Amino acid sequence: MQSLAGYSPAFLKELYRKMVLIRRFEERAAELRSLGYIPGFLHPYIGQEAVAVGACAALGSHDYITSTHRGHGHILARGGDPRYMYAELFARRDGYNRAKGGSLHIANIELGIIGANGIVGGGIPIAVGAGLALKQARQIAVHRPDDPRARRANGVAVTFFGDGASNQGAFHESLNLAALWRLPVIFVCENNLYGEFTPQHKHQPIRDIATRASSYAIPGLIADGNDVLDVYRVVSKAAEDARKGRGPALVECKTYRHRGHYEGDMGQYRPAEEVAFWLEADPIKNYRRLLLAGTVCSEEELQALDEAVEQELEEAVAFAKASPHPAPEEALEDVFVESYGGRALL
Amino acid sequence: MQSLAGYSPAFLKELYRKMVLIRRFEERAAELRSLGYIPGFLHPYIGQEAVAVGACAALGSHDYITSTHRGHGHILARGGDPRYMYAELFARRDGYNRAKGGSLHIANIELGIIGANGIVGGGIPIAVGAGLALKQARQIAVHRPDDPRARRANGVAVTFFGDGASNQGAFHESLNLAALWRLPVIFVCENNLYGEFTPQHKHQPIRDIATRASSYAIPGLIADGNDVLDVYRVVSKAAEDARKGRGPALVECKTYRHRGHYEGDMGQYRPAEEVAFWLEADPIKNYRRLLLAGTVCSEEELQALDEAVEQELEEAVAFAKASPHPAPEEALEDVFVESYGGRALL
Amino acid sequence: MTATPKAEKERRLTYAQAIREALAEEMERDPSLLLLGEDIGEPGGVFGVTQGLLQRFGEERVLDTPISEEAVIGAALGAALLGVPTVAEIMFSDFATLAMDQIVNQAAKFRYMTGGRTSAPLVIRMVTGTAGATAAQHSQSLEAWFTATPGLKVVTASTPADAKGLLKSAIRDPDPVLFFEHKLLYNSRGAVPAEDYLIPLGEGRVVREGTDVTLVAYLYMLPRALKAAEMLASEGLSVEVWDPRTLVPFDRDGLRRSLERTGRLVIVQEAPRRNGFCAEIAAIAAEEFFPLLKAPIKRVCGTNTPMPYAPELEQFVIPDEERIAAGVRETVHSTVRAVSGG
Amino acid sequence: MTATPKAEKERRLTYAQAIREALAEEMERDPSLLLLGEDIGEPGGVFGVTQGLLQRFGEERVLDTPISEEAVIGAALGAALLGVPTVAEIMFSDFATLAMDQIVNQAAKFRYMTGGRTSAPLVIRMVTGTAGATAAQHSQSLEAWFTATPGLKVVTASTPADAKGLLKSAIRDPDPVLFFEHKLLYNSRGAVPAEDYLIPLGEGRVVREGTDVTLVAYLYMLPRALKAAEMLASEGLSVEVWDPRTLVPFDRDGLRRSLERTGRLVIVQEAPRRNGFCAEIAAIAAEEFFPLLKAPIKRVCGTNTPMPYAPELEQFVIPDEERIAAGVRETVHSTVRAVSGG
Ligand SMILES: Cc1ncc(C[n+]2csc(CCOP(=O)(O)OP(=O)(O)O)c2C)c(N)n1
Ligand SMILES: Cc1ncc(C[n+]2csc(CCOP(=O)(O)OP(=O)(O)O)c2C)c(N)n1
Ligand SMILES: [Mg+2]
Ligand SMILES: [Mg+2]
Repeated sequence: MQSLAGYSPAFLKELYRKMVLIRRFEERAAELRSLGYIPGFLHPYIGQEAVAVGACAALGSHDYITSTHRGHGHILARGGDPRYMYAELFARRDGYNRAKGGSLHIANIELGIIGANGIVGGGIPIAVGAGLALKQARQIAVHRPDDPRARRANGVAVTFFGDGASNQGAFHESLNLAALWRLPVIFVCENNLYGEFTPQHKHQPIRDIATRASSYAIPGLIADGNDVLDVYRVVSKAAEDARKGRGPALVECKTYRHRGHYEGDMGQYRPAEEVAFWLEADPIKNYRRLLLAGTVCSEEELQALDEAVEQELEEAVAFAKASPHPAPEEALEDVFVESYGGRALL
Repeated sequence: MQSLAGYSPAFLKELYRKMVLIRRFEERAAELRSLGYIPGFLHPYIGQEAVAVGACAALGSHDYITSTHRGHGHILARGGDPRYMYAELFARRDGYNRAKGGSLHIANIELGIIGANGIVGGGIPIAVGAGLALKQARQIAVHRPDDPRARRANGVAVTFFGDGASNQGAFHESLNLAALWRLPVIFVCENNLYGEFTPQHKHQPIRDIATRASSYAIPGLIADGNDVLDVYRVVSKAAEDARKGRGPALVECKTYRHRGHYEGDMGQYRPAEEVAFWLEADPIKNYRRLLLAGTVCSEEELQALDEAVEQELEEAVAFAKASPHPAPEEALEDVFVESYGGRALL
Repeated sequence: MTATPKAEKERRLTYAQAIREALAEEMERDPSLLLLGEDIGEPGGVFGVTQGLLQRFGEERVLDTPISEEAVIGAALGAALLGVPTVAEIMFSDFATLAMDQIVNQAAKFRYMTGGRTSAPLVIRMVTGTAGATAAQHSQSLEAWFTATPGLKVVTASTPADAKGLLKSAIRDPDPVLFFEHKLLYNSRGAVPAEDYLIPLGEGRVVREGTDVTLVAYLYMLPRALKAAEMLASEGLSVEVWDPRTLVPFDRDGLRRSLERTGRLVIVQEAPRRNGFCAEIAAIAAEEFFPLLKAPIKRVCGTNTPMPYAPELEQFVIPDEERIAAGVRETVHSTVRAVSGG
Repeated sequence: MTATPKAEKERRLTYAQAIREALAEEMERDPSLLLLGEDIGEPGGVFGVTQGLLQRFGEERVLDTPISEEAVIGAALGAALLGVPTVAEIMFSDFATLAMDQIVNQAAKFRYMTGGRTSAPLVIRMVTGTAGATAAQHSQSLEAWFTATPGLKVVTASTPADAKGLLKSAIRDPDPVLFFEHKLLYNSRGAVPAEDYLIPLGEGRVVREGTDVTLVAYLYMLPRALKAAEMLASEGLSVEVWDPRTLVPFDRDGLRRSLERTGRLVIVQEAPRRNGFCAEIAAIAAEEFFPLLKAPIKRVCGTNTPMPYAPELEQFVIPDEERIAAGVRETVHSTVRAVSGG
C-alpha cells in the first residue's frame, strides 16, 4: 500500500468514490439482470476497481481509452454517466448507444471512451490508431492551432485488456506498431489470473505479462492492481513519458475478479484459498482502511460518499426504467450516416 | 566461423553441395524466368543458403518443415527434387503441385515439407499443428506401435520465416501455444534485415528478434546465418531439446539476401556498403574457403561437386521443359477429394 | 425422402447432446482424433457442448486453448495435414474473423494448391446466430463467406438427428468442413438414433411436404419456417419445407424436385439479406430452374444491418413466423408466371 | 447516362495514375488525411500506385507499416474514429483475411453499435483479382464477403475516370468504404478530367447501350464484357453493358431501367460463381424484376475453385470474351419468357 502523502484529500476521496460507484453499479446491475431488466451478457468488474480508477485518474479531457467486454468500470472511471449506462443495459432509447450496443459496446467519444469491445483484444489496435491521431494532433497544433483537433496535442490513449487478450495476435502487432512509431499509448493489462474459465498457467507459459514489453523495447511495468494509488502512480508516470514523446509502455496490473466470468458463472473452477486470498485483498476495503488510518477523512465522510453513490445509482436506475424502449424500425437506422432512401441500402 | 573438427567429410561436403545446389537453382530460375519459362513470382533465396542447409541438416526423415514465399532453399535443403520443382515453376504437369501451386506453394508431405506459403507468417501456426501431431505420435508409439504415425514419435517441426513475419500476430500466438504445450517446434527466423523494401529498423523497434523468446519463456538463440555450421549447431541443439520433450525454441539467423525482394526488384533501397559487406560474408564462398583450409577436401573435389550440381540442374531443366502443360479442365480437379459428380460442387 | 434412419425405440436428445454424442463416438472410433478450442475442456465449453469429454478422453485429446483463434485453427490444420483428424471449435462464429487466413488461405486451398496431394481432415465447429441480445459481435451468421470460398464444405445442422449424422460425416470427410451450430437450437430436442449412422453431405431433406410453394430454411429458421407452414395450412396453403442441410455441397436436385412440385420459391435466412446464401439459392433457381418458376422468388431474411442489442430491435431484424408467412402469401398470390416456350 | 464529367481537353491517364491523383488531391484538400500501408512510402507501393506521395506529403502522413494487417487496419480505424480520415492499403486483398476482425467486427459496426454516434471516415484500398500466375493466395476476388457485411460500402472502379471520381467520394464519405482496385487494370488508360470531380456512390453506368440483353460487369471483367459485346455486335446482337460501379450501395434503379430495355440479364464476375456478388444481382432481379425477365438469368463467373498457378488453368478459371459471348448467346436465344399476368 502507498502512502497518502502528496495527494489532495479531494483527489483521494474521489478515487474512493469512483471505486465504490463501480462496485455498487455492478452489484446492482447483477441484481437488475436477475430481475429481468437487462437482457444481455454482463461481465462484472467487481474486484478490479482500482485498475480502472487508478489508471483513469491519470487522464485528462483530451485523452482516450479503449475497453473490453468487462468495461463498465473503465467507462465509469472515465466519467461515464450511470444513467445512460443503465439505460443502455436495459436496452432503452436513452442508452449511450440508443439500445443498439448493450454492455459490450458502450462508447462515447466525447468522453474519450472509444468503446467497450466484444472481441478479446479487439480494442488494442484501435487505441494504436487513437495514438496516431494524437501524435498527428501535435503537428496540427503547430501548423493549424485553430483546428479543434489541436487541443489533443498532449493526449494519450490507454487501452485496457486482460491476461487472456495478451495471447492474441492483435496485442503483439499493436505493441510493435506503437513502439515503432513512438505513439502515446499505454497498454494496461489487467491480469486477473483467468481468461474465462482458464487459469493463466494454462493459457500462457509466463507469469509476468509485463515481460512481453521487451519484445518491443518499451518499458514493462507492474502495478499492484488492487492498490488504486499504485496503479495511478505507474500509469501517471507512463502517461507523462508518452506525452513527452517517449513512446508507449506496457503496464501489467495484478488483480482478480471476485465473481464469475459473467453473471451466471459461479466461478467454481477457482480454488477456495485463492478466492479467499483475493477477497482479503479487496481494493476498496483496503483503500478505505488506508484513508481512515490517515488523516484524510472520517468514517462519516466516507459514509456520506457511499450514500451519495447509492443515491446517484438509485436515480440512474429510475432514469433507465423510465426511458422508452426503442421502436422496432429503429433497427434500420445508423448503418450509415445517410439513409440512402432507406431500402436502397437496407 | 566454426571449426570443422568432429564432422565427417561426407557431411561437410554435403552441406557444401546443398548450398551450391540452392544458389545455382536460384540463379538458373532467375534466368529461366527472364527467358519466359516461369510465369509467376520468384523470391530468390540467394545469400541465405546457410540457413536452410544448416537447419535441415539437423533433421531426420520424420521431421517436418513449413516454409515461406522464399521457399526454394528450404525445399531443396529438405530433399526436394529440382526436377519437380522446376516443373512446378514452369507450370507443368510433373511439378510437385501439378502446376496448381507455383513457387509460393510447393509442398510434399512425404518429404516432410508441409509447404511454402504465400502469406507472410501463414506457415507458423501450421508448424505448431505439426508439433501437436508429433507430440501425439509419442502417445501412439506407446499405445499403438503399429500405427504408421508412431514412427514420428521423435519428430520435430521447423518453421522458417523472416524478420518481417515476426511482426505478425500469428508469430506471437504460435510461440505462445507451442511454448505452453511444450511442442517440438523450432521457430527459425531468417533475419535478412528487410521485409520487402522496408529495413528492419522501420518495421520493428528491436534488433535481435531472438529476444522475443522471453515472452514465452523459451530459449531465444542467435546463429550466424551465413555460417552453415553455426546454424547446424544451434538448430541441432534446439531440436535435441525438443525431441526430449523440453519444448520449442526461437532461433534467429542473421543473414542477408543478395538480390532484390523478388526477381525484378533491383534492391536499390539498400545502401551500397551494406550490400558490399554482406556479399563479402557470402556463406558459400566462405565455407568453401574453410573447407579448403582444412584437410577435408581438395579444390578438385569441390569442383566435382559443383559440376555434379550443374549436371543435376541441367537435367532438371530439361525434365521440366519436356513436361507437358496441364490440360485446362484440370483446373476443376483437386478442390475436394471426391468429384461429387463434378458440377454439383463446382 | 429423409436420409436419417429411424430409431427403433425413440430416443430424444437435445441438439447439444447429439453433437456431444457424435464427438464421443468418433473419438472412440478413431483414437487419434483431437478436439481443440477455448474452454472446451474442464468447463465443457461455454454452451456445455463438450461437457465430460475431457474427463473421458484426457487432456492429450481435448485441448483447452489460449485465446488465439488464428494459431488454434492453424494448429488444427497442421495436425490434420499430418493425418491427425481434428475438430476445432470457434466459440462464436464472429471470432472466425480472427482465423480467416488459416481457414480461407490455408485450409480451404491446401489440397488444391498441392495438386490434390494433401488432405486436411479438419472440422471447424462454428457456433452461430443470435442468442438473444448478444448484439453485433456475438450474433453473426457468416456462412456465406465460406460458401463463397472454394475448398470448404459447409454444413448447417438444424435438428438433433441431423447434427449427429452430419457431424460424423464431417469428421470422416478428408477435407475441411465448417460445421455451423445454432446457439438457440442447443436445447431443442428430437429423436436421435442410438446407432452409428451417417448423413451424407449433399442431401437436402423435405421436412414437410406441400404443393403450393417451396420454403427453404435451415438452422434456427427451420423451426420458424415450420411454424409458418403450420399457420398457413390453416389458411389452406400447402407449403413444402425443404432444408438443404449442407450448403456446400448443395443438393440442386433436391431443390429442383421440390420446385417441380410447387413452382414457387421462398427462401428464409437469418443472416442479412445482401449476399447471404439465400442469394445463391435464388441465383441457382433463376438460372437453372427458371422454367419451373410461376412467381418471383422471394427472400425473407435478416435486415441489412448489424445485429442490434435491444430485443425489440433484434426481433425486427430476424425473420419470424409472421414475416415468413407473409412472404409465402405474397409469393403464392403472385400471378406472374414463367412460361416455358420451348 | 454517365456521371463522369467530360474533360475539356482529353487527358489520358492510367488507372494507377488516376488513383494517385485522387489521393494527392484529397491530401491537399484535407491536410489531416493519412495514408497507411506496407511499402507504400519510399517504394511507392508494390504496384507503384503511391509513388511520390511520401516525398510530397512527408512521412508523418504517408506511413509505411510493418507486416501486421490487423493492427494496421485497426490503427486506421482508430484514427478515423477520432476524426482523422485515413486511407489504408491492403497490398493483395487476400491479406484482408488477416484483418477481418477490424474490418468486419469493428469498422463496419462502429456507427451502428454506438447508435449512430460515431463515424469512421476510413477507406481500405483492396488490390484485387488475379495478376497472371499469382496463384491461390494472391488472386482472390473477395468483394462478396464485404457486400454481405452491413456497414461497409463497397466500390469497384473499372476505369481511370471512375477510379478517380469514386475514390474521392469514398475518401469524403463519413463511413468505411472498401475500394477494390484490379491489378490488371493499373496500366489501362483512359480520359480523366483534370478538375476536382466526384462520382457519387450508388450510381451505375451504362457503358455501352444495347437492346437485346443487359450484360453486367465490373473491374477486369468490364473490358472483357465490352469486347464480347463488340464481337456479338458483328453477329447482330445489341448488348447493353452496365457497370454497377459500387456494389454497396447498389443502383437497383439503374439495373431495372436497363432490364426494362432488354428483358435479359447476364452477369459476369471474376470471383468463383458460388455466392459471389453475381448471386446477389441475380437474386435482386429474380425477386424484384421478375416480370421483366424474358429468359433465365445467366451467370458467367470464375469456376468454384481456388486460383491455380498455371496460365492455362487460370485462363480456364476466369471468364474470357468467348465465354462471356457464349453466355450472352445462350440467353438471347432462350425462348423461356416470363409473362406478367397483372
Ligand atoms: C476473439 C474472442 N475470442 C473469444 C472470446 C470469448 N471470451 C470473452 S471474454 C473471454 C476471456 C477474456 O479473458 P481476459 O482477456 O483475461 O479478460 P477477463 O475476462 O479476465 O477480464 C473470452 C475467451 C471473445 N469475446 N473474443
Ligand atoms: C500477410 C501478407 N502480407 C504481405 C505480404 C506481401 N509480402 C510478401 S513477402 C513480404 C516481406 C516478408 O518479409 P520477411 O518476413 O522478412 O521475409 P523475406 O522476404 O525477407 O524473406 C511481404 C510484405 C504477404 N505475402 N502476406
Ligand atoms: Mg483475465
Ligand atoms: Mg526479411
